[in-house]
Amino acid sequence: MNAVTPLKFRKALQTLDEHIVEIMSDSGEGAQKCGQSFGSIAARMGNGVWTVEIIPAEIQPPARSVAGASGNRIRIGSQRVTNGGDEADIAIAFNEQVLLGRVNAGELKPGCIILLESMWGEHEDPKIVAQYTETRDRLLGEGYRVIEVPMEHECRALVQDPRKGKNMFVLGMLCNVFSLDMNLAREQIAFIFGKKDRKVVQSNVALLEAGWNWAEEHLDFKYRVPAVKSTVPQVVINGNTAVALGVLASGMDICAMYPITPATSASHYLSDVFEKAGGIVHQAEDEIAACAFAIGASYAGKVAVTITSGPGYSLKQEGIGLAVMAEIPLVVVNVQRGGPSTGQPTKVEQGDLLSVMFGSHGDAPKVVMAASTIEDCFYSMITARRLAETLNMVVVVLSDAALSTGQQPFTRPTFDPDWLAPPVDQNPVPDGAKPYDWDAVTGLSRRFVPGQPNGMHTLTGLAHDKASRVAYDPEINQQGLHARSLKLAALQKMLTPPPVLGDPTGDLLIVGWGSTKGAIEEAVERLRAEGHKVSSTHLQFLQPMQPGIKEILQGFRKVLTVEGNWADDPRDPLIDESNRRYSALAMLLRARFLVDVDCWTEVRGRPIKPGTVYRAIRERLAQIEETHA
Amino acid sequence: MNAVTPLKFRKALQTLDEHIVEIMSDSGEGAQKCGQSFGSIAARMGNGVWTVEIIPAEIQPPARSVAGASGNRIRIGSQRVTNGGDEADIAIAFNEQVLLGRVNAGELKPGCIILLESMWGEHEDPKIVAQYTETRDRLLGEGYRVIEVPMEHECRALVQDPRKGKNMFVLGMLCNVFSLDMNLAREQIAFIFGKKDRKVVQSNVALLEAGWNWAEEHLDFKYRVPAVKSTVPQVVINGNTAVALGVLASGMDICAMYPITPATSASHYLSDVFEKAGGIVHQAEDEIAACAFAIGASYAGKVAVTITSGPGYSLKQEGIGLAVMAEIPLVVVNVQRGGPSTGQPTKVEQGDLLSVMFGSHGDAPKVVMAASTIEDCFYSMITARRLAETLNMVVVVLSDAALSTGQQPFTRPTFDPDWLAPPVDQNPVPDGAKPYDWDAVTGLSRRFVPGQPNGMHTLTGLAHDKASRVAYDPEINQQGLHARSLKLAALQKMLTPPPVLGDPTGDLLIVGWGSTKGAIEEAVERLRAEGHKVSSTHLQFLQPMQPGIKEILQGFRKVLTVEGNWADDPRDPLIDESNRRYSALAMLLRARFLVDVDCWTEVRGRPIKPGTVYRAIRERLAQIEETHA
Amino acid sequence: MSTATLCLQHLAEDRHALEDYQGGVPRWCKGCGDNAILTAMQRLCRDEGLRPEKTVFVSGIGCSSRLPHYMRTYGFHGIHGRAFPIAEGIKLARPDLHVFVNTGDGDCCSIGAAHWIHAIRYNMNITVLLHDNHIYGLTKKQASPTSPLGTRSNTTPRGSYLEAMSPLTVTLGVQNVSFVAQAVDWIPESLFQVITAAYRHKGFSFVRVLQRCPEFVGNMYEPWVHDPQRMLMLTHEHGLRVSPALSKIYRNQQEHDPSDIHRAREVASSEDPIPVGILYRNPEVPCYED
Amino acid sequence: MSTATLCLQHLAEDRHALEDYQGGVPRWCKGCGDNAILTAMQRLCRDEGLRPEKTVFVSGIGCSSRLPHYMRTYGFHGIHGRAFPIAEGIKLARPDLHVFVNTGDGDCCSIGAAHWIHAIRYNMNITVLLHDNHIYGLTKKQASPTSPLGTRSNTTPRGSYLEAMSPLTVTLGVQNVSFVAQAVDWIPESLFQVITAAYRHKGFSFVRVLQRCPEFVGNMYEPWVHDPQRMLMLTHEHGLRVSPALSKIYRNQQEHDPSDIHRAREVASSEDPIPVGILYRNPEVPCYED
Ligand SMILES: Cc1ncc(C[n+]2csc(CCOP(=O)(O)OP(=O)(O)O)c2C)c(N)n1
Ligand SMILES: Cc1ncc(C[n+]2csc(CCOP(=O)(O)OP(=O)(O)O)c2C)c(N)n1
Ligand code: SF4
Ligand code: SF4
Ligand SMILES: [Mg+2]
Ligand SMILES: [Mg+2]
Repeated sequence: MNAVTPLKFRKALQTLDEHIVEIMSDSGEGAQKCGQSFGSIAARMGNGVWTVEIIPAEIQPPARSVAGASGNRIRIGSQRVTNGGDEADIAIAFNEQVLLGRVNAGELKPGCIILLESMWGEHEDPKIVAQYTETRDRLLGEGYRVIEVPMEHECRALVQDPRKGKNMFVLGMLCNVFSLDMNLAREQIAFIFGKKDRKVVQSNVALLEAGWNWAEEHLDFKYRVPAVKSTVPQVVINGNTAVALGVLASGMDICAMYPITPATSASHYLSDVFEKAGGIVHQAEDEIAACAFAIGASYAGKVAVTITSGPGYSLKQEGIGLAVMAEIPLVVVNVQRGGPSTGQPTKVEQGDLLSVMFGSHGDAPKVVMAASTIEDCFYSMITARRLAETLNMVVVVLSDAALSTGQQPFTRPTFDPDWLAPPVDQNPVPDGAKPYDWDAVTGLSRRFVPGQPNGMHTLTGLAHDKASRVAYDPEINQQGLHARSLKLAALQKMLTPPPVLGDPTGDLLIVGWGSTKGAIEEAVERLRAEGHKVSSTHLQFLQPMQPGIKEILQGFRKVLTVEGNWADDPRDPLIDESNRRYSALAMLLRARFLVDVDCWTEVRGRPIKPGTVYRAIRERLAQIEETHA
Repeated sequence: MNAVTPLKFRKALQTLDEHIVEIMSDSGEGAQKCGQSFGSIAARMGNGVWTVEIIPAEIQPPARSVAGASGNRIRIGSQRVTNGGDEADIAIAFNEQVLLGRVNAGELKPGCIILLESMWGEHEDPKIVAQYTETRDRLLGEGYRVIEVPMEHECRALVQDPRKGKNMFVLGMLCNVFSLDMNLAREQIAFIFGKKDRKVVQSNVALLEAGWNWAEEHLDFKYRVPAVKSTVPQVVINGNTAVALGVLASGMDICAMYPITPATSASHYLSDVFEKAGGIVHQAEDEIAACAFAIGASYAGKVAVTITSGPGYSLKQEGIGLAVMAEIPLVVVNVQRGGPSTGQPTKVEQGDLLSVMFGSHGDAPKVVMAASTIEDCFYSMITARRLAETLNMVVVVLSDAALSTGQQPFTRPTFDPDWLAPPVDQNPVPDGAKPYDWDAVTGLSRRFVPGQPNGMHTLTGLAHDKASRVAYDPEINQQGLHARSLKLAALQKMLTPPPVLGDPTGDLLIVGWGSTKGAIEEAVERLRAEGHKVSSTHLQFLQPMQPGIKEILQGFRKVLTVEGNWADDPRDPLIDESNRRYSALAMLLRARFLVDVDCWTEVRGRPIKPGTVYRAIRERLAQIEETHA
Repeated sequence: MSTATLCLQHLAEDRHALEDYQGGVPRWCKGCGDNAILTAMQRLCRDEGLRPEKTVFVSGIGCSSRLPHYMRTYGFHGIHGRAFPIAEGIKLARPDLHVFVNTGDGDCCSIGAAHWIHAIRYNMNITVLLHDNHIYGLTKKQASPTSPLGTRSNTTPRGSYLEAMSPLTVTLGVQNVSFVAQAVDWIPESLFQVITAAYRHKGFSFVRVLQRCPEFVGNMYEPWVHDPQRMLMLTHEHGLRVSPALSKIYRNQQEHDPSDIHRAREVASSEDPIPVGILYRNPEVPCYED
Repeated sequence: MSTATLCLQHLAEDRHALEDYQGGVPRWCKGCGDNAILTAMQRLCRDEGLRPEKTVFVSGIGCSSRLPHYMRTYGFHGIHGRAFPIAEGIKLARPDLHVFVNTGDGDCCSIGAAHWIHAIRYNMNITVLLHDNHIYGLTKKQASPTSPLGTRSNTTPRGSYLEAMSPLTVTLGVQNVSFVAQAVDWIPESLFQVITAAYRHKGFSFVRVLQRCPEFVGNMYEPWVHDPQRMLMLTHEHGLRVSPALSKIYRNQQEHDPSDIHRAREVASSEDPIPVGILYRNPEVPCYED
């Protein structure tokens, strides 16, 4: 049958700038481990890598189900890779159903190569055989190059339970196809199964080599994605791990949390390292308690962190307001997921910006930052802790489901003692000093910590005077709101303008924040290469906003934000400028700079693709070019 | 001693357009009852009236304390009175300390008349005597006309416990001074003490008359504030009572709440009337439960209401998001108080607009209305219930501490059966109908209610398709957010532009929302009378915004919002356009219409005075007139 | 089912078949105890002849809280921890509806604890099933309040440091408690019996079901599953009646009078053997909605 | 007090006078039971020699929660219902601090119920005073979970329809409970004794103080105040010891062994006579922070 390729041939080694691989299986079959290992090996060879988890909706979805695909997308390149890219160039599937899920979602490039487990064709259950052949033939019909691979059959020769071994066999195939260093592959296996006994390692290495050999014999293609081995040590971790390491590096040693997808894994990692490094993760009874617990710990002299996602953040709104009012330093991480309400727990969205800025009742000014890369997730925590402590303020760091599970290599941070929190001050408070000696210009005041002689006072969430006495005087209330708001201006003066990618002037400026950075910049660079006058800038601080933004906006005919949250579409019959609901950042920019900032957004629960952004920008450019033609 | 006026003289009857009276005592001495009665009598005579409660900070503050003033400000006029006005024209104080509180707060007009209880001058405690004389002399020195009145002494002749009777004696004095109808006064007393036995009524009438006589003999002034008795029946109630009556009139019969100042009294009133009218107030264990309880009740076929204030609203954010996501009709009332955090529980602020609009995580579109008068508090509830049910949406009604305790007469609403909710639909659901048959243009879908045959489905806060099945498909998520957002546009198309007070064009337009309406319009009318080109408009809907606003803004050189929330002051050294934090409405208008809307705000925990607004506008007008001179 | 047929049907007092209560295909792991609870629920609805359209299953968030999706009745899959107040609102607005609550040990005993305590006080006529698998399932293995001391989880890698909370003793400590029972997913007959008694009790009936989670707590209950003598059947004329067939297997039985709250509290404290049956019942406690 | 003197002072193990613990002038109503609790607290600090700067009083919102403002120590007047988690965070971060919690019956048993239950589980070394006046004071008279059946309040104008919840039985129903006691504001001597025992107990010590609120519940406790025989003094060598003087007045005494939890639960259920003393104490329960 013509889908199977002839057995003998000569291979041409094809050199590629980049390639996107997808590996999918039923959950529990280890496609994820395979994908991550593949990514790590490539990274260690010096390739740019970005891996995206393919997560099934259920904990244990039924076998061979379209919605049950579990695995990884790995994008490797010769250069740094900043996002998951567009459609996949090659797919490896452990059964045809999980494959279908990805095909239907439009995740595979038309006509791409598909390596498909062939065992289902000989399954005793005729229904399964029918499903298999039907799907295979449909894909062939649609022009995909389906190559059937007897994975299980090949593995059975080496291990009792081939279902468990397949993934390393596939890893071997990939090493062959992408000409990866087999020694690194063997090290990787040793690393993964290191804890288990040598036998396990050996048999997995055997599977690896079997996969390599099978590919060498049966596949008529072989690629090389040139890599420049970086001279500095690299780490390959996901965004939640980066957050956890950042917490550690920042000197914060108390994390209060309540489990919630997709934020929890950060706390999992912390629970692990804290047990060695000292520090504690407190799993509270709910998010309200987690927030209050962190506030208590911060008040007592530390800076504590609480990590959550949308629904948990909504519950923390009141507690966060207390921290703002009492000027208790606090770091809050919101790993955004699809909303509103329970929404899409495992999917990415950028829907919480405004609720973070405005959600607590009354005027509750706080610092809001957004991490835009995995490396950023790490460094944001260090900045956040310092700002919280310097300003006696709440600092919220926004991450999201894409960053939390995405993996990317970056230069291993070299620890800097300055990152750490200063020791808790227990010296007597100077006579006459007050807990809220608000500086008239900056709103700043010194921090009082329990244990300091001469500093006794009662902190309160009620309106209070400089001595922290409950106050009913109209002027004092005005003064308190004034001081707390001034601190944001004081910080803003210390910030630098956001960098611009591309020329400082042109037809169109794209503005973004958070995890969309990689996709936006890739699209912009592509369009610039095509000669379009488009540039982009990405905001690290959403509140306060960095200086110099107005000047940047003024350099362009049109400004467009690209965001992963909701915005009404002006092409809808009922939507016009008098009722259009703008995306979060677009609204903030319009309000502050009175520039007619437009927005393009998507809430499809998946990372926004560079190609999608590319097309969206193209459309806008066309409009501009014709209006200005 | 020259402060005491000679005993015999001839009085001139002075006719006034309006007058502001303040009555203050230690709490428990009944100044509030006196003030409210005075207001009601005047209202029944046809005067315009606005009463503001003077509330002490503590439940039972120490006697004779500056912060302990309890009482009322009553502003009466020949025309309709829409706010509490500026400084008081006359003050009656049961002791000099509570008086001091008001003087220091700048609530009294310089040199105004003060009727002061004189007993403290002969008190056995020399400290008290000293305090008294010192204060009296200070005030005399400052030019106030202090008239010492032996209230207690006069009352002792008539009752055992003069401390309890004083307030009716003072009421009598006021009836004399303002030439009020003594028969109405007697009726009022009968009404108040009706429940008690006749003796009580009699002795209080005696006190009333004694007060009248004393004033007649000893005071050399007498006023008349002409009144036109209205032909239609009037009610005199405060904003919370109006909300409660509105709930009743709207046909909502379930209110779930958790006590919180200043919202609770609405539920108190409801608990009372529901026991007669049917319906139930459920005091839940907390606000989260109150919100969830109301959601459950609404889901089951009613439209329930939950009433709270800032801190409670923050706790409801997650639940409100669920109602938005599942499209369950729900009415939420937020009686705003001073924030952030516990803030100033008894004081007015307009600080929750943005948290109401954006506070729930993810995109959670809901209708947001603001009541601007006490009458509005009533009708808003009827509108809110209807909108919630027509749109299957959350409708939030904003009130505040000023409206909640302020009293004003308005035409008694004549009940309209159309106000009521339709009966719960229990007919079978037509075949093929889905619980979320989102209309492509309006986003609307029919409501399914448990008990309807053929309508069984499971409602969820997770992303779902038209059949309410949990959905992971990217397009379905996009579709759901789309439909929920469209409903706001659909509503907006049904709204009419806000009316403009004054000319449609001019130098300056004032925009406001909520309880500041009376003060703003009074200031604007005053300035217009002085020939300034200023107009104002007041928004009833904040989300969606009414149509036609852009056209209104365009008619003016400058636009200024006046709000009771925080905005940075551009005159602060660190504040500039790149970091200024605008007030809530100003930000929304700027973002939507790209008009350079400026804002003037105050967060002094008291109703914004027409005079204050007047001066703020004057300042802006001066700037405009010179820049355009 | 067409509208017409439906209406006709309602003229007669209608009976339903099991399928009439079966909704979407359950998405729980193989061997998950939730499946047994679902089956018992569907059987209850059929045997008690509950009209699907008059029945509402309310839940919070968690594996267990997905149960309403698998019933072909009305369902309210709410938010985490808030199933109780939602159910109370439904019941108060519509006393004519049969209201059930399915909740997890995290949903009920952790984030929902305040609502749980107060739901007991309100004593509305609601039937509650606590799917107690001693772990956070949906969020992939974190310790819950009912996790035994030393449970290794993702937030307690070295083992949890708190004794497990007993939902039974807590419930029995709250004023107005009117019905408390315990069952296990692996004895369907008594599970069904207990749930039926709970449904028939007028008031807030709280049933804790020990539910196996093979995915994350593995074979925690295997010793009990395999040694019936480690189960303690609480028998009583007004309580559990163990069938002769079952009695052959579960010989460890004890007469327990559900009206004695002090005894109930003592029995409730026993973790091994595991008591199964009705610990406490007091039909006298007034219902909030009355 | 100048910094210099302070430092000197700390060289020696310093003792403080009562004034050193007295903060602002209390703003409670005349006859409010909170005053008695405040006095007991100040006396405790003095007699146990707690350094003001090492002592933190944490509270939520309510009349009772204002107590920290009247202590000249560190204080954290938090938000409604959240005193427990705030106190836990403080204690975990700074085991060297003496942490007290003052909370009301609404603050603790209503909005704070989940935190209360779990605080008992965590068993951190914190001393808790529940100012139980059976009403919402600060918000002006709404029923609380501990309001007796039939209490007329602004939200229950015809009288409340629920039996009062007993904070004692609830607390005793929670795993890890380590110290439970009851006192009344009108017997200062035993109030002080109980608080002292609570402070000295290593773990989460829960003291319920029956507190009079003349403003809103008027003379609810007058019968007990005037008839000492309606008070039940729980005496024990490891519990309350009633002084001879006091014994003359409170003759209704009963030996109660604080180590017996079942007895404790029974005694806890008694509302008349009112038990005063230590109901339960278990020094063996490990503390979370260790
Ligand atoms: C406010 C909020 N916090 C946290 C979560 C995440 N979450 C979902 S289910 C769950 C706990 C599940 O455990 P349990 O209640 O025992 O149910 P099970 O899955 O074990 O059946 C958590 C923490 C959420 N959905 N919402
Ligand atoms: C989130 C929130 N909800 C409600 C309130 C209003 N509130 C303040 S104190 C209180 C209850 C007071 O009762 P209790 O806890 O018994 O203390 P008490 O005043 O009786 O001492 C309430 C409901 C609040 N401040 N914050
Ligand atoms: S994780 Fe556990 S509880 Fe959840 S479905 Fe799987 S087995 Fe059941
Ligand atoms: S209201 Fe009651 S509790 Fe509050 S201070 Fe007054 S007496 Fe005390
Ligand atoms: Mg569980
Ligand atoms: Mg109380």
